[in-house]
Parts: sequence; C-alpha cells; structure tokens
Amino acid sequence: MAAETITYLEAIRLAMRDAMADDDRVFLIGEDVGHFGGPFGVSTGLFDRFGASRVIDTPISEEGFVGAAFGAAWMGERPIVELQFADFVTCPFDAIVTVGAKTHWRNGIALPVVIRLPSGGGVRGGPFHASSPEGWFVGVAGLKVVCPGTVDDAYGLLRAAVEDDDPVLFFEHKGLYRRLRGIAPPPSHRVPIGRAAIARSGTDATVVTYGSGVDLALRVADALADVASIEVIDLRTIWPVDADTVLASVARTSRALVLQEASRSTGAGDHVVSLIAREAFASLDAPIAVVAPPDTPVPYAPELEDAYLPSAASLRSALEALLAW
Amino acid sequence: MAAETITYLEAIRLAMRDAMADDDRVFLIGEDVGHFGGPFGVSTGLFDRFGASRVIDTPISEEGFVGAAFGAAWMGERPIVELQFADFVTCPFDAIVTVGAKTHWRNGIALPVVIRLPSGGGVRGGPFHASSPEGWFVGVAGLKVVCPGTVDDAYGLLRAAVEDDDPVLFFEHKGLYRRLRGIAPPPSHRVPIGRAAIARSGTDATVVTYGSGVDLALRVADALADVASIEVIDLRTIWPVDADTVLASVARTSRALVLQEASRSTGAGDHVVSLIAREAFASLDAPIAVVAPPDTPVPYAPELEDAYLPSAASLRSALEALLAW
Amino acid sequence: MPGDPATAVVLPTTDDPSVSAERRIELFRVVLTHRVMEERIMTLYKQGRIAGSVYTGRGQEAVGAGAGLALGADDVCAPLNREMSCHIARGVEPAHIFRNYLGRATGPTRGRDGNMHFGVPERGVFPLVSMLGDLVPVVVGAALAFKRRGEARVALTFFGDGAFNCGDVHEGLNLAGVLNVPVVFVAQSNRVAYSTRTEMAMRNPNLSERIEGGYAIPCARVDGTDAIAVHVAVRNAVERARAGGGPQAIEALTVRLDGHAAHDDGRYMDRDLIAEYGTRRDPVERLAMRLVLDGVPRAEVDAVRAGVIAAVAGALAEAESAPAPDPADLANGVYASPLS
Amino acid sequence: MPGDPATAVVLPTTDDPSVSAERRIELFRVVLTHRVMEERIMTLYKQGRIAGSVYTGRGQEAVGAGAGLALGADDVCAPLNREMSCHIARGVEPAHIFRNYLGRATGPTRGRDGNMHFGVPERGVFPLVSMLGDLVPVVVGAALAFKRRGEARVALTFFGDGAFNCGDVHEGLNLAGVLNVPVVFVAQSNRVAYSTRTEMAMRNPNLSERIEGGYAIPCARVDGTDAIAVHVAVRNAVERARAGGGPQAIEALTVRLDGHAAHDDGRYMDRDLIAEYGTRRDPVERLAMRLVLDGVPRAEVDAVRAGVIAAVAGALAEAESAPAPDPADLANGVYASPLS
Ligand SMILES: Cc1ncc(C[n+]2csc(CCOP(=O)(O)OP(=O)(O)O)c2C)c(N)n1
Ligand SMILES: Cc1ncc(C[n+]2csc(CCOP(=O)(O)OP(=O)(O)O)c2C)c(N)n1
Ligand SMILES: [Mg+2]
Ligand SMILES: [Mg+2]
Repeated sequence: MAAETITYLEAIRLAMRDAMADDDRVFLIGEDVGHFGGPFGVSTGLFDRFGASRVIDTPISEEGFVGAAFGAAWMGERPIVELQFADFVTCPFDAIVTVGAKTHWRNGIALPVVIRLPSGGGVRGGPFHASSPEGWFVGVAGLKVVCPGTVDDAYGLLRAAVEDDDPVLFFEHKGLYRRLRGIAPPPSHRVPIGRAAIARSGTDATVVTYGSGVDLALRVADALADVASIEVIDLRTIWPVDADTVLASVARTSRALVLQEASRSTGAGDHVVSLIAREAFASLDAPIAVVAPPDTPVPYAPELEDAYLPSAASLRSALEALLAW
Repeated sequence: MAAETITYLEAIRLAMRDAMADDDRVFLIGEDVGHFGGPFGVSTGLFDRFGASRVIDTPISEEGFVGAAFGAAWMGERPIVELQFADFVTCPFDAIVTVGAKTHWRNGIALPVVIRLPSGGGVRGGPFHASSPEGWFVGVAGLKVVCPGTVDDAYGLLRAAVEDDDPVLFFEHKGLYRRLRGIAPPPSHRVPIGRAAIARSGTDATVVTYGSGVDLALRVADALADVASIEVIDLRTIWPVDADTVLASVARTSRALVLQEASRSTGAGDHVVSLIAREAFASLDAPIAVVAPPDTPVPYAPELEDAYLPSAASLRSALEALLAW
Repeated sequence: MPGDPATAVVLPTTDDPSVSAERRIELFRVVLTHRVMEERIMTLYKQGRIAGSVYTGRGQEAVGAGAGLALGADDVCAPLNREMSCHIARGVEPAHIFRNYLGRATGPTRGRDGNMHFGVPERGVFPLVSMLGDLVPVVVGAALAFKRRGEARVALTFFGDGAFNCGDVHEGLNLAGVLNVPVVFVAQSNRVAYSTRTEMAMRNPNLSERIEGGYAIPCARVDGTDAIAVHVAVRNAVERARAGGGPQAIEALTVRLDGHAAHDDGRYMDRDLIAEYGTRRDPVERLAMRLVLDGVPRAEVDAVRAGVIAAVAGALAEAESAPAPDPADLANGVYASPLS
Repeated sequence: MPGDPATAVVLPTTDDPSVSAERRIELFRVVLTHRVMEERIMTLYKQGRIAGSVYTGRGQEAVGAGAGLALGADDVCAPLNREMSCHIARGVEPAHIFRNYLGRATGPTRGRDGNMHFGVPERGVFPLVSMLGDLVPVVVGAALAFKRRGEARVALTFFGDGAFNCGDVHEGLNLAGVLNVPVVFVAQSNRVAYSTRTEMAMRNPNLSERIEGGYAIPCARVDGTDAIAVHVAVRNAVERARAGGGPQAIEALTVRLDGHAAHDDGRYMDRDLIAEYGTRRDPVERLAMRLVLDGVPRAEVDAVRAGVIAAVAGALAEAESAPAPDPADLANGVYASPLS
C-alpha cells in the first residue's frame, strides 16, 4: 500500500495541528484564521478542532497582534502568528525587530513566537502579494529565519520552530503550497533550525538555495546529470546560516552558485555570497554566480512574472557558464 | 583670513536652509523640529526663519507623517522628513518600502522625499538610539540611500537628495555631528547621488566604507602610510552602489576590506563584498576582509560600546592581515 | 417587473433637490458601469483570462460614484478595491481599467500590477497600495500641499471598517485634524473585513461617532447604497474642506454582497443583510427607481443601460487588443531619476 | 515651614478610607524613593558618571507608585521612562536600578542598555522599548495568556499623551477590547510630548473620553499627582479586570516638571502649570501632608525621609561597586536557544 501523500500546505496544517495537540501553550492568531481557515486555507479545520481560544481571529492590526504574540510568549505561551501575505510584514516590522529580536539579549526574556509568512511568486500576485521579503531579517540578531523548500521540511521546521525559544520567521512559499507533494512525516519529525541539508550530492559545483529554489535546483541538476555532477545545498534556515555545510560543499566542488527567488540585492543571496567569498576564497575556481530576479518589485502580468522569476532555463545557463569558467 | 569652518551638523542645517530658501516646495516635517529645533538641534533657527508652514511639528506618528510626506510629494512638494533617531525607522518602515519605493515603478508617480535619519553610535545610546539600520534599505528597488561621511558630503548630498526625484534615505551620523569640522561649502555645492569618491588614493589595498567609517579609514590609512599605500573608497551612496568606482579600485589594488559601523551581517557590507567577489574575482589576491561590529544590538555601557564599534586598532590589524595574506 | 415603482420592492434613492437631473443620470451611468464591468471581470476570471485575484464592489458602487462625482477636476483621490466607480467618476476610461486587469502594456501599470491596484496620475488618482491604511496619511499629505500653497483643492480617500483598526488610519486621521488640511475621508462600513464581521473586530463599530469623538472631525453617516445621499454628503464635505473647514468625513453604510474576492463565496455573511442589500438596497436599482420616479422616460433609462453595456463591451474589446508587456522593459522606471 | 498644614500651600492627597495607614506610608516611601533616586541620577549625569541620556519622572512619581502598588505579586507590568516608582513598588531594588544607569555587569541588562530601559523578569516587569506604543500590544498579549489559561492575573502598562497618537496604541487598545482580556492601561497625561504640547498634537486631548468612546474601555480620569487617588483608581480597575471585566483604563493628569531629558531645560513648558504642579501639587509633599493630617507624628514622617535618603545612598554605593561588563560576553544571549 502506497504511503499517504500530502501537500506542502497540508504539511504546515498538520504541523500546527500536532503542535497544538501536543502542547496547550501553542495557539494560532491572525486575521481570518478561524472559521474561514485563512486566505489559503492553511488553518482549515483547526478552529473546529481546537476552538476559539486556540485559533484566534483578530482585527486588521498586524502591529497589535504581533506585539500581543510577544506578550503572550513572555508569559510562557508559544503562539503561532499568521500574516495573510509575507508582504505585509512591513506593517509589524517594528514589533518584530524591536520587541521580538532584542528582548532576550537585553533582558533575558525568551519570546518563543513563530510568525508564518506566505511568500513568493508564481501566483500572479504582483508587487504586494508575491514578494520574498525574508532578506530584511537576515542579519537581525535575535531572530531566526526559516524557508522550507520541501514537504518534509515544511512539517519538520515548523515543529522545530514552535519548540524553539526564539522568535522564528517561517516563510512558507505560496507557489509550493499545492505543487509539492510528499509522504506525510511522522509526528516525531523535526528539522533542526540552523542546519542546512545536502539535498543532492555532487562534485562539480554547488548550488546554494532555499524555499522555491530547492525544487528548481534539483530539477535542473537532474537534467544536467549527464554533463555535470551538481550538489544542491538547501539552506532551510537562512539566518543564521549554516556556514559549515555551505563551506564544506564549496570546498569539495570549488564552484558555487546562489539561487534565490528574492530580487538580486535582497534575500539571503549577498550574505551567502559574502560568506563563501570570505571563507572559501582559496577553494574557488570561478567567481560565485547568482541567479535571482532583477532588482524590481514582483510584476503581475504572466509574461512579466515568468520572465522575472528564476527558471530552469536561466538556472541551467548560469550553471553551464559557471562550469565552463 | 582663514575660511569659516562648520560642523557636519551645521552643514546639514545649512543645506536645509539653502534648499528651503531656493525652493518653496521644500519643507521640513517631523517631531519637535519647530521651535525646539529637533532633538539634536539640527533644525535650530529654521522655524524662526521660515515659519510654521515650512517647518512643521507633528504628533508622534511616524507612519502618519512619513506617509503624508509622500502625499505632499505626489502633489509636487519636496518634503524633508526628520526622524528623531534612525532606529525609529522601523515604525514607518511600511510607508517607506511600500508607498515610497514602489509607486514610481508601478505607476509613474515620482515621490521626491528626503528622510533624515540620525544614526550611529559612540554616544552611549544603547540598543534603540545608536543603531545603523541602513542595510534594510540596501536592495530595495525605488529607494536611494546615502550616508555622508564628511562635512562637504553632508551638505552636498543633502542638497542633491532634495533635488532628486526619488525617495532618498539620508543617514546622518550622530557621532560625526560635532566631531567633524570643515570649510562651509558654497551654496552651489552638490555631491551626485550614486557616485562613490576616492577619499584617498592608494595602491596596496582598498578600504570600502561609508558614514563614520570614512574618517576612521583615513586616519588608519595615514597611520599606515609608511608600510602600505591604502586607497579609501567612500561609497557616499550605499544603494544603489557605484560598482564602477569600487571595482576599478580593487582592480588596481587587488585587495579589499569593507569597513562599516553596522553589525557584521547588516549594513551594506555583504552587498559590497558580494559585488567585489563576483565582479573582481580575477583581480583579488586575498579574501575580502570585513571590519564590522559583531551581530548584536549596540550595547550601552562605554566599555561595551567601545569594544563593539570598529576602532583604529581593529581596522589596523585587519588591514595588516590583509596586506600580509 | 424590475423598475416598476408599483410592484418593485426596491427603495428609491433620496430625492435631494440639489442634485440635478443630469447628475442623477450621471450617477446612474457610473454606478451601472461599475456593476457591468465587474460582471464581465468575474466572467473573465472564471474563464482564466484574468490571473491572480479579483475583488468586486457589488452593493457598494454608489459610494465611489457619489464621492467621485463630488470632486472637482483639480481635486485628487485614492480609491481602493471596492471603488472602481470612483475611477469612472473621475473620467478614467473603462478600457484603461480593463487593461490593468488584463495586465497589458498600455494599461495604467503597464502590466506591473493587477486588478484595482492602479492609479491614473493625470486624473489625480493615486494607485492603491495593498497594505491597508497606508493611503490615509498619503491623502493627508496631498491636502497639506494644497493648504501650504493656498490652493482651493481637496484630497479624498476611502477606508473600510476593517482598515479602521490599522494604526495608519489612526495616525492619519489625527494628523489631518492637527494640520487642519482639506481632506475628506469616506469610511466604507460594509459590516465585514474579509471573513470577519465588523462587530467581531471592534467594540464600537459606529465609526462616525468615533471619528467625531476621537479625532474631532465632523462625520456624517449616510446610507451608502443611496448614491444621491452619498453624493450630497460628500459634496458638502468637499465644499467645507475647500472653504477651509479642515478635514471632513462620511461614513457610508453598505453591505459587501460578494465574498472578499473571487475565490471566496462569502458563506459566512449575514444572510438577512445580504437579502436586504441585494434587493431593496441594490445601488443600481435604487437609482433606476429614482429616475423613473423623477419622470425620466423608461426608454431613456433603458437606453442608458444599453449604452453602458455596449460601452463596456467595447472597452473590453479595446483592452483585449492591447499589447502584452515586454519583459525587456521591466527594470525601467524603478527610479524617476535613474542613476547614470 | 514645609509640611505644616497651617501655612503650607500644598494640597493634601485625597483621604480615601479604603487605603490603609500602612499603604499610605508605603506610597510615600515609593514616591519619595523615586524622587531622591532621580535627584542623585541627575547629579551623576552632570558629573559625567552616567553616560547617554537621563529622563526623569519629576511631578509624575505618584502615578507609577499608585499603579505599581495596586498590582498583586503575580501580576505583570511594563513601565516606561517616567515610572521608576512602578519598579520600586514592584520590589525592584534601587541598587538594581542604579546598576542599569551605571551600565554594570550585574544590572538588569548587564550594561547592554541604560537608564530606564530595563525590565526585571523575576518581578514581572517587561523591559521598556524605546519605540513608543510597542508595549501596549505586548501587555495585551500577556493578558491574553492569563485569560486563555484561566489565571486571575492582570497585565498593566502606561503610555504618554504623546504616544497616544501612535498606531500601536490604537491597535493595542482595540485588540484589548475585542479579546476582552484582563489588562489595565494607565495614560500619563502630562500635557506634553518632548517639546510638543499635547493640544498641538491632537484635537481632542481628553483621553479618558476617547478611550471610553472609541474603544469602549472604561476609563477613569484622576489627578495623577495624588498618589492615593491614583492608587484607588488603578486598584479598582485591576480588580475589575481580574474579575473578568475586560480591559480597563485610567487617565492620570500630571505635568512633566523637568525637560524631556537631561539635555532639555523645558523652557517651552507652560510656566503656570509648572508653578502649580511643582508646588501645590508636588506628589511627594501632597503625600507628606496627608500623613501629617492623618496624625502620623512629624518625627515618623521625617524618619521615613531620612530612611529613604540613606537607603538610596546605600544603594548607589552598592551599585557603584558593581563590576563593569566584560566585552567578551557581548554575543552571549542573542538567542535563548543558541544554534550549535
Ligand atoms: C495591512 C494589511 N493586512 C491585511 C490585508 C489583507 N486584506 C485585504 S482586504 C482585507 C479586508 C479589508 O476589510 P475592510 O477594510 O473592511 O474593507 P472591505 O474589504 O470590507 O472593503 C484584508 C484583511 C491587507 N491588505 N493589509
Ligand atoms: C516611535 C517613537 N517616536 C519618537 C520617539 C522619541 N520620543 C521619546 S519620548 C518622546 C515624547 C513622548 O511623549 P509622551 O508619550 O507624552 O510621554 P512623556 O515623555 O510626556 O512622558 C518622544 C517623541 C520614540 N521614542 N518613539
Ligand atoms: Mg469592510
Ligand atoms: Mg506626555
């Protein structure tokens, strides 16, 4: 009998459900997360199962309910906050980088809050519903930033994030919600925060990526299997970055390409390029390549968005250039 | 007769005064900028000279008055907004990166707003009054980010920013306010946005820096003059970066060090390291070095802040290591 | 038979003598155009010819129309998702709106943004920004510019009852009062925000009371399905603002008849409200009934309807023939002053 | 002669019978400790022994004291710059506060933050965050935790009349009402924000009216220089909140007697208000007068004064002997769960 498969979206829902079932301190808060199940239906069914004190609908007040999540965490709760779109993280930005990020360092109070941010393009969302704003939090001391790129990680990283004692920004990719399927992980499954994965082993070049880039990189690496052996590093946590895994890979392959969906000068890209350039200088046989959209907002029209986003073709040609260097 | 000298702070005031005198569309808006002259006295005297419709005190509503500045700019005004501390840019973050950054690209409406942000440490301000948050805006399409490091540039960049048709974030360094002195620039003085300066020519290594790093780099370069010839590039505009000037310098020197006051993984550092690593790979004789504080908030206690901030000693030893590589 | 005052259940709009016969027909045309355009857009969406999301203003068309027609040519405004009629009232061409939905190169955002996320600078219309509340401070700033320059112009925006809970709205309203600028706020109290009923999101949902009490900004409460009532209230507010009376507000009571967006069937809505507002208070039919009561010949009303339907069809055909955007152009216009 | 009811101009506090004699003396001790500590701190600042900024609460000490003593041991709070007395009321040691001002390794922030920017987790005190308004949602969330768990605990915070204009305060107040959580807000209406008089920053400066009208949260207005009045009002609010009555608020009317911070001489302040509040309504002397009228022997009042002065001096000495922080420790504690 084939094991049951679930989508990336269902893995997130399952992780919330299991975390809530295991621990009374876990609750979900956000706009329309209750009877409606959230804009993407990620929380469908949780309100019926756990009731209004565990799945809390809020007014349109991101500064308010994100701040409140930190206050509840101060009292020992473990809230999960849903923002309707990652783009709206600009609204509670202050609460996240001020209260969330600095409190433990300043005063020793742990604030275990997970903020779920549906991000990414390919859904014709345009400049306000398709962006990849994770880069704003790379470098912010006190925050952790995770970007699952697989069904397994969607479950395992969310469970680990809820159990983590720090604020964790959980960027879930809207384009992967229903596209990725995988076997439902067991309730014990955890993916450690701060550890990258070797998603595919290879010897000729390393693609460092995360989120929607993982599936793309794996597909292209497979397509190139006849010509080259490509290693794919899935960062999983983009801040703080797992430098050891990245550098060990580049030491093996001597060639690195960073792939991201965030526009060229945002995201985790420059941070990772900088890491490799500084720490793996001696092993590099070619300049580090980057595949990322240009530095503009995400465009709406299909013709534009398709050209904007990294594609198998753009990644492939960048890899070929890197290998040929 | 010696020419009159003014401070960096006075240069900013003078630039505002001259811009307001030259152009009725220019006005200053912010908290306590009127009769009080702002928390640092930068606008002292402007209220008396220009009156309440040119120097506008606001309630404590950063989202409100930053948004309003964009609305006024839509109608053809050229507002200068003062935030009391750059740290508080987290509060109007949304208005800046959403309305300010995206409107021209989306819809062709220019929004010429200058936001003045007193940033930086050395004044015992602690985690909320001493930070260097400019890195959040590096990479944000539609914004321009300038960080004057000299009296001349404080004047010339502010005049250019006010005349620019895009939103410009003007990070003025509190620690330089009264420390730097220079000859008062003529009213015609402008420093083009988007152009770096070679603050000091050299042949053995390039220090790329901005803001408070400029003075520090020049002092250390002078101190090392007997042992090495250090070039200092003052980025002046940190987004978009003047890649040509940086790359040309590194092509000449083959060694690069990026110096910034922002903590290690924030600021412009990784962006510049990435640029050099990707575009000047073939000319590099050593890994790119970075001198920056560790990834923590800015500490308050003098013992801690002094250890935290880049110093002549830390820069010098990093340069020596770079030269010895 | 629809439109027959003897048998119809629909409530006619108010009969305010200050609103001329021509203006009444204009209101009807605008409200109806909004309705018909969105019907076409929903069809196109279901056919997969419009990508992304579609938000309609069904049941609320009178608010944007009444407000939009209350503005003068030099006034400016910032409509949201539910106020396509405000664009139309401002003279924005239906074909231009369709071009935005269809993501065409010659549309207002050149395919860079979709649906109602666009402005029309030459018509004084600022582009919608998704982040709720952001436009409130923006119009306050526009009005500040008018005040500083002594121009007799007014800036206007809308916000939903859900958005009233955003910090930006609070800061913007307060700032408007403190600066005493010529701005008009139109609150769309449609009793819901996405799936959340307004009374679940605030203890006191009487926005007019709160705007007057909290911010000391005069705020009239009107039936937002009555285009003539809205128009009179906004027109008076605009004139007070223009005359130096400072910020003004109107709370328009409506009901969102569709779901939040095309993917949402709105099953959580109050059925009684929908029944009442979808029939007796249908903004289009209320105006039609008013025209009939005014003695406008039935044939003339029908001719307006036919004209609108034909114009919308023509506009859509025009928009569909517009060119697709060119990806090579994508990075142009990030900056108004590009760096050399 | 000061303290003599026959000749003194100072107004005694109210004489509420529900406040015991011991509690009155406790209030006096807390208010006076706040006053004396800040006097020492200003001296240290002028001597260059405290770096950065110093903000005092002179004239407002009764608010933090009255509120802080109204909380139970398990309640939590988030005081701001002007409420050192709230810390003291919560049992935070004066030496601990001094250690923060002096940036010592054993202070509450281990030298990482200065002046009033600290919390004391073991006393249920959340650290002040500079960004005004941020703490309002935070205490709402703490109260939400209490409600969810069925704990009879209360969370309390303060905000200034200037901060009332911040979006976060609006969102937090509304959220408190909608969630109906046991939280108490204390508005410090001291008529000014930095250099900006409150009436210049809002059209309607009556915060109690606005909190009741806008957010439907009961809000009593009290004389914030009267520690007993504040205490009774907050105590009642805390008990209502604890009993399930949902959010409560108090507006305390005070005047900031010093400038915004040590570098500011406050020359823009209303001289008449300062004169009135600096003498007749001095919070310390109002309590002292109350004690005298209550029949507390003069010697006993003097002994409390002397005790406070000695205790503060001792605390300062203790703090000054505390070790300086070690830069090698700087990166510790960025994370509660450090990555391996
Ligand atoms: C800051 C922010 N949060 C959430 C959203 C998602 N969102 C879009 S419209 C909407 C409901 C708005 O309700 P209301 O203001 O009442 O307007 P209505 O849709 O009823 O016209 C929500 C939650 C958003 N656009 N911006
Ligand atoms: C968001 C934000 N903007 C500006 C400041 C700078 N600031 C600190 S205190 C203050 C005045 C606060 O006034 P109020 O809330 O009335 O409190 P008070 O100082 O009168 O006690 C200002 C403007 C800040 N801390 N946070
Ligand atoms: Mg609504
Ligand atoms: Mg105040």
